[in-house]
Amino acid sequence: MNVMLYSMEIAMVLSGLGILMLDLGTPARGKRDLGYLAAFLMSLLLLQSVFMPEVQDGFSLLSSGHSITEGPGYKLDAFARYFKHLFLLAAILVLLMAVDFAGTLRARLAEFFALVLFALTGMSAAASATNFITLFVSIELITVSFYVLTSFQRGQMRSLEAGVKYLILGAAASAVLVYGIALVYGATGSMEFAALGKACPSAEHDHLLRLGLLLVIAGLGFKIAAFPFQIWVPDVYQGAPAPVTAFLAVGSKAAGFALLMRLCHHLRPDLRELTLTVLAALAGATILYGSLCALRQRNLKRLFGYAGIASAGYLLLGLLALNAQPGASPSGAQGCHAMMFYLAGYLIAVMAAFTVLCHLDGEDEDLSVLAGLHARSPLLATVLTLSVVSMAGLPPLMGFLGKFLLLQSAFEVLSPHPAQLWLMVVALGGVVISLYYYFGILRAIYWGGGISPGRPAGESEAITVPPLARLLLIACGLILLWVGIFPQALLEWLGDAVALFR
Amino acid sequence: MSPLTLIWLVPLLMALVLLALPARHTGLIRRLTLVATLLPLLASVLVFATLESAPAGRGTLATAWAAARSQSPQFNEAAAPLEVQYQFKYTERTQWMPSLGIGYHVGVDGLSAALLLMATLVAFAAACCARDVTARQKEFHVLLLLMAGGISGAFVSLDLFGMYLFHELALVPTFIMIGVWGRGENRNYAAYKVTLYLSAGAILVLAGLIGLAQFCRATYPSSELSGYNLLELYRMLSETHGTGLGEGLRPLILPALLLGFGILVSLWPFHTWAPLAYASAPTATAMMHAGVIKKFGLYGMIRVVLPLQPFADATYFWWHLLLALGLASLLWSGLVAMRQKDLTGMLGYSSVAHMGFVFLGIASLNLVGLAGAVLVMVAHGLLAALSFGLAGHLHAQCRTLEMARLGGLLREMPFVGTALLMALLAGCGVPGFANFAGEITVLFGLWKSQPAATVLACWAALIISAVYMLRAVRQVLHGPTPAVHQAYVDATTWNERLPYVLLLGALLLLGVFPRLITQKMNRCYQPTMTDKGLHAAHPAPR
Amino acid sequence: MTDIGLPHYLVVSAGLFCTGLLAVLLHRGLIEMYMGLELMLNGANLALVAFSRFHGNLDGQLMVFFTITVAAAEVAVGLALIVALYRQRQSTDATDITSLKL
Amino acid sequence: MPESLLITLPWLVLLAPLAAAVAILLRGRMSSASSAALSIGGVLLSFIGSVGLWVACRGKGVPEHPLIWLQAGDALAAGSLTLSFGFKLDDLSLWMLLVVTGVASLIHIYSWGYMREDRAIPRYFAGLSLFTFSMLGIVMAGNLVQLFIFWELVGVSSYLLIGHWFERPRAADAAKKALIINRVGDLGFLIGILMVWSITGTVGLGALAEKLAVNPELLGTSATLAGLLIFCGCVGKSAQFPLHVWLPDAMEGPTPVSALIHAATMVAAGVYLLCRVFFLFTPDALHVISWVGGGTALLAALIALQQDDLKRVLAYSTLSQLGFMVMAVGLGAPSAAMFHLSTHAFFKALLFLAAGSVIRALHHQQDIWKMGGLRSRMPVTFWCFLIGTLALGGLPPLGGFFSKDEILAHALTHNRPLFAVGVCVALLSALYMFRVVLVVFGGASRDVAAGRAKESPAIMWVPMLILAALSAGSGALVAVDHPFGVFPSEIHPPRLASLWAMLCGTLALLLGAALAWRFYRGAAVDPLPLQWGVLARTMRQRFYFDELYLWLNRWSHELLSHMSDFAERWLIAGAGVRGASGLALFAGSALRLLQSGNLQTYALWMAAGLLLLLYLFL
Repeated sequence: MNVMLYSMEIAMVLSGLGILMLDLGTPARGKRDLGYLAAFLMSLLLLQSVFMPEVQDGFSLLSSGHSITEGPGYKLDAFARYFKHLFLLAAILVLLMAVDFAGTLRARLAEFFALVLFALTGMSAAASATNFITLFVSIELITVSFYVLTSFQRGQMRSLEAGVKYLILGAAASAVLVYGIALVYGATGSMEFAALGKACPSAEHDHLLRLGLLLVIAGLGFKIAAFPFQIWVPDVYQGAPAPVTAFLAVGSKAAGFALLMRLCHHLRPDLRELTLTVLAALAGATILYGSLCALRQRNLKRLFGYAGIASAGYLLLGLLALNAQPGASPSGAQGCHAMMFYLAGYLIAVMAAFTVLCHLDGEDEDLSVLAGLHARSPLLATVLTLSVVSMAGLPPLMGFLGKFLLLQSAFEVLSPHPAQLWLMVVALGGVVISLYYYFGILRAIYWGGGISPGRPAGESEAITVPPLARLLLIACGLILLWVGIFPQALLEWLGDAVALFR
Repeated sequence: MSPLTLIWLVPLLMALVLLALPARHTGLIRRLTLVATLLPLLASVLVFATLESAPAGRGTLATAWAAARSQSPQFNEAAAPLEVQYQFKYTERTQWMPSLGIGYHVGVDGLSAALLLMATLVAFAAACCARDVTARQKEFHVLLLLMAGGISGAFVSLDLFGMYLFHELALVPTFIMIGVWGRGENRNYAAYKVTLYLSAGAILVLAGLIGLAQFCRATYPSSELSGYNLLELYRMLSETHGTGLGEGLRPLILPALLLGFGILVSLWPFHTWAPLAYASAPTATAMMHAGVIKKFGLYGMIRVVLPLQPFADATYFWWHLLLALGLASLLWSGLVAMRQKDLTGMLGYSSVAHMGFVFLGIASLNLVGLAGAVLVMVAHGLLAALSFGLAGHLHAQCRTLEMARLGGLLREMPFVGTALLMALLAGCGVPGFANFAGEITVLFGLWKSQPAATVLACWAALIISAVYMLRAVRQVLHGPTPAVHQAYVDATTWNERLPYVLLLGALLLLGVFPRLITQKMNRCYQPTMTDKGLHAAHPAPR
Repeated sequence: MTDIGLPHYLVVSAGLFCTGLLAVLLHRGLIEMYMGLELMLNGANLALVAFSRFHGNLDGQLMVFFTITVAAAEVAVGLALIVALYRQRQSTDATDITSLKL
Repeated sequence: MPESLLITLPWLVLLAPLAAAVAILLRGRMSSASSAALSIGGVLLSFIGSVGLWVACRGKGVPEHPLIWLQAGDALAAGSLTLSFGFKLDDLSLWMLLVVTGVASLIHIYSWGYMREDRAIPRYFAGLSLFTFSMLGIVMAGNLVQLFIFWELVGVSSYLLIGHWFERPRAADAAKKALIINRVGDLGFLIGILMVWSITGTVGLGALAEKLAVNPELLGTSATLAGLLIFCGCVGKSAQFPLHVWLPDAMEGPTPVSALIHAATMVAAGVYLLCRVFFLFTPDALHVISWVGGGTALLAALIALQQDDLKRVLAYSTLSQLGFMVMAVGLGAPSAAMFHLSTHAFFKALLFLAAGSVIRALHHQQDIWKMGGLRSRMPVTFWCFLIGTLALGGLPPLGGFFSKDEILAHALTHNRPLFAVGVCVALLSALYMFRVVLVVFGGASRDVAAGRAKESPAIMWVPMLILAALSAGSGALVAVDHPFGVFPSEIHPPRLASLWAMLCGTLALLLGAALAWRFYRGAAVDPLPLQWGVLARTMRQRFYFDELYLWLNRWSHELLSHMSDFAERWLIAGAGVRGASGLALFAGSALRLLQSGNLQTYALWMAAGLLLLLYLFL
């Protein structure tokens, strides 16, 4: 049994616990440094994993020299490794954002950082899950840590309310998930995803399996905020503190999609037919719901919530490609390839946007908070513009390539059966509708709030951005622009990450 | 490094340089912008001039200079076979996204060289006319350079993905420019309307391109052909005669592309954004948009949709539809222009009407009509830029463009008045200007296949355009000067007059020597557009 | 009397699951909703144990261990949250906490 | 004349005025004297060149060297279009060159005197030169498209000249009206060209003539239609019956402009076009043309009788004489038409210049009933005006007699009713011309300004004397055989017919003069309205054509534009765009209401979603 296989998760948990221990010793002033420490540890882990991958599978204690990447319910392949790096990057950005955001969190900073690390552990475990037990455990680890994180600002009613809502609905979803797992286990007799590939002995087994599968998809649907289960997103995004919302929007959604990808990969051809129709319906409805609701939205966080729902819809399009052809197929790989690229772009854009939000003083994040931002702080304005335009999917930024790849794989799947034309129309329409609210943000920055260009911006004071955050923002902006124009490096890296599906 | 890369790269790099400059050096910023638009202009003039003698295939400024002197077309051994077959010059090809099969591939033939020259000239004129922007010049000039670089790149790129990407660069700048520096009270509505219309058109085009690429990969599963390269698309179409374009969603590729490009160019039912946008945009943006960015849709139609014609749709249904819509935009916008009270509103609708001519030229499906369409595109680009530039100057002086409240400006401002008079006369097709040459060629081209439509087009070209243009001249330039008015300042200094003189000169030069363009146009080989092929496919009525 | 087979257990677990679900939907109090949630989880556990017995391998029971521990964690965190809410709002009624909307 | 000179001379003749116009425009603030000198120099250069060409090439014609102007479609295929720029100089165009440049030079010199105190002389002379360039372009055009190009340029330059005093609303409106109505005519002309091109494949005049000579039935059924469409161009430019309303309003421009454009050259271009493409017309096309010409002549003569404005009388008289020429072409006698065109150019220019000197002397007073008794005060102008009137009326030794009677002879042999119309027009012409002579120059001066009128300076009456001599001597042309080139199927009328025509013509002149003497000798006010009542009033109101066209326009063009503007604002922009975006925004706000904030409803929505999912996909 190769212990090193789980070294990344172990490292994350140990550093979380370490932070908690250190918290006893550090004086009140030093609490922020814990955040920097946590971020530093995670970046160490990230660098190690990127540049020295053989540490994980190289010197396995008992095995005969060749690297074992398999464990019970756990698999560390290029696909999992890519997602782990995504989650590590997200966690680092959230930790640094939380340090600057510490002013509003006030008490118990160490617990905040520790919980972020625990949630990170859950996500990286989810990336490697190959059986339902690991799936359930990782999902629950993420959810429970987010219960606490969303309600972290005890003093404010909003945070508590968000926490409670997320708690009740999250618990209901996980109950549905467990029941689904039970039925699938009942039908296939084994917890492994691979078991889904075998044929069912009898008809009612098959019927049970279908019901179980639908319930599992429903449970995961809650995580990725797909249409019927996205009702919690706006309130929780608005109530939770900004770093948590960002982490929730990116981390838990990516974990949900990683699990769905692995799950769909193992499905039997007739099950694939079922999931194809289900996911097509979900995708169309999610895009429509997310785009339409955001049109009239004035609150920034809720706006990003609805935008997140819409992007979940687009990601589901990628998932369709996986289910179109039986077994491993080039178009399936292309679908996942597009999803993973889109997730990377989405992560950086959301993190940049929320970092900017943290630095905007303004209790209720209404659009008018952004008024005159171009004058008050050109850096924040430019980075927010870049992230919004990338989310809108306009060239030459990363988001455009993500959406382009998704549309390409969706078209690959849909062109043989013209009946699915409505989905293409909805997807294209969604992009156009989304421009309305994304450009509403641009309008708020550059000429919103009745600030005519002539009026000197001196009245509303300039925002000073701390040096580390400034560096972070510039880095995010540059990544969005650079990868948008020269994506070849990332595309190749994704190429072998998707080898599993080809 | 082919001169074409230089043409679109210089403005974008200068935009980055300007970003670094502090905002208070407005003079320096304006001069740098002028330089950043002048260099591409000179390069595109050189490219246009030496187009015949330059060797097909890879070419740099040095080979262009040598070709210019030697006057004899040399053979360039490094040229790729496809580039030689389709006579693309000054090409350059590098890897960009090999795993997606998308490469950076630029090249120019008669059609794109003419449009490129017009684009860079209008960009330079727009940079000169950006003088009337007083607030936040730095951001304005950065966005203007972004637009100029983007559209030049779109005209030279032979890779459909690159062409799309370059064109989309202009979307966000347009929104911000109309919103921040726009005119009139409903500029917010105008900004949103323009952006949503253009992105809807662009997304349709993207869907069409993806479909096309997917069709290419389906017919050539083995080769690493990506389907986004234009030349490979031509080769594939001529080899397989588009057999696979029938099943699945593929019959929708042609209409999607046609509709998408149509929306980008304000085809009739989707044209309401154009007049509103040009009326409320600042001068430079209106010049760039009405003059150049609008022509991308037409360029795309000629480059991508026209070669699909004989295969994708044997019944010519879509082309008859395009003809009908083109005729509708010609007549409808002309008639609506007669009722406009605002000068820029009238100019906006007249530019929609002129686009009607180009649609007719394209829908006539023969080389004569196509040559006319290109001529009208180039001529209208110069004319729209000139008239919106002058309208901008008038707006700066009289604070209003309500035609009823203006009058007798020919006496107040002799230079600007004469220039506007010549622009409006060129608009209604007076010979000597390039518009007439283009319109008459389109009419000749169209008569063969659709005599009835041509009669209506003649009526629109001669009568309707004369009525609204002369009505504008009568109200704005002629007649007694209005009672209440302060002294209007005419464009006296040279750098104020330069853009107008340049544009007028180009209009007159192309009006007297349209051969400069048509000669290069005929040389540019349209894969399926040989007259024999077309006439066989499209029998003349008699 | 026929011996108790797998379907019987499934019916009971489905019954438990549905009653839990109805409890969550109908009750306004947060605590009652929370009880409903636990009921749904235990319904699922019952199904898992039944299938594990029926299939003869222990995976199902292994899963039950994890579900129980997770449910425990959830309860701990949930109740702490509801207590904090009560201290803030003096009521655990779902209809009071509607400040985040639209 | 050496070969190379033969090639460059036509270019010199054509481009000299253009060079003058461009020089004046580019120079910006140029002094009036230098701009006048440039312009007059340019037109004189053209005149000398034309004389040289006429002398060298009469009978032989000049070899054609067309330059390719525009070439679309691959050259060899049938559908391709090759438009070239070349000159067709045969006897017809050479003679027309002489007439145009001659009259234009005299008028340029006269304008220098007439426009002395105007504020915008450079702009005036630039316009004049531009007009001369375009007119020469029409005369020398080698193919139909080139002819159409200069046809439009002539229209535009007349627009600029009529609207010279653009501050005056009436002048600006008149200019706009003139150009738009011209373009209505040009529409027909363009469609005609397109039709001819699509059938024969070429627009070159020479090539067309050969093709039709080889196969007369080439144009087949649409030959008449093509001919009539091209005739529309002439109707528009020469202000024939349906499109004649713009010429009288064009009198708003300066008088030399009226003289040059609306008497001698521009309006004659239409007749020249008919002669140039005479081989295209089929017999029944010619029949229509003759009746349109006759109708216009009669109508204009009637209207001229009751006009009080001196220049308007002359304008309607021009209309009537043009009708005469078009009738001549219609009767199959283009050389008679050209003969009358030449003589008419001289004496009508003379009449306009004389009218100009009268108007300038009376400080821009144009109403003839405010003049009178100018015979003694302005003797030279009086005698010139009298010679012009007699030439127009057709007094035997003068030019008008020969040209008009040749037309009447043709009318007699071919179309008796038209002969009657012709004689009646001759009578009416004499009547309204002598009415003007008697009212303006005879009797006592009816106004203080007329009392103090002085003779115009030499620079004005010298060109008038030259024109008087020309119009008197132009009759000699009858002696020259085929001065205007040979035309197919043109037969000379028998001796008896021409004698009989001469007799009737002279009789009509004498009768008209007598009637005028009886009505207008010493008359203080116009007696005709009292005697002829309603007929006089309708003639004074120009048969209400202006009102008719206004009504017609309002119910066609304006109605269409109102409808499309309404539909644009409400249907496309309103219902289409705002509707769609409104729907999306409404759907957005409706869906947002789902987020009621209540936890229970959320749980309910989730459960409902789950059940829906299961129901749909199980």
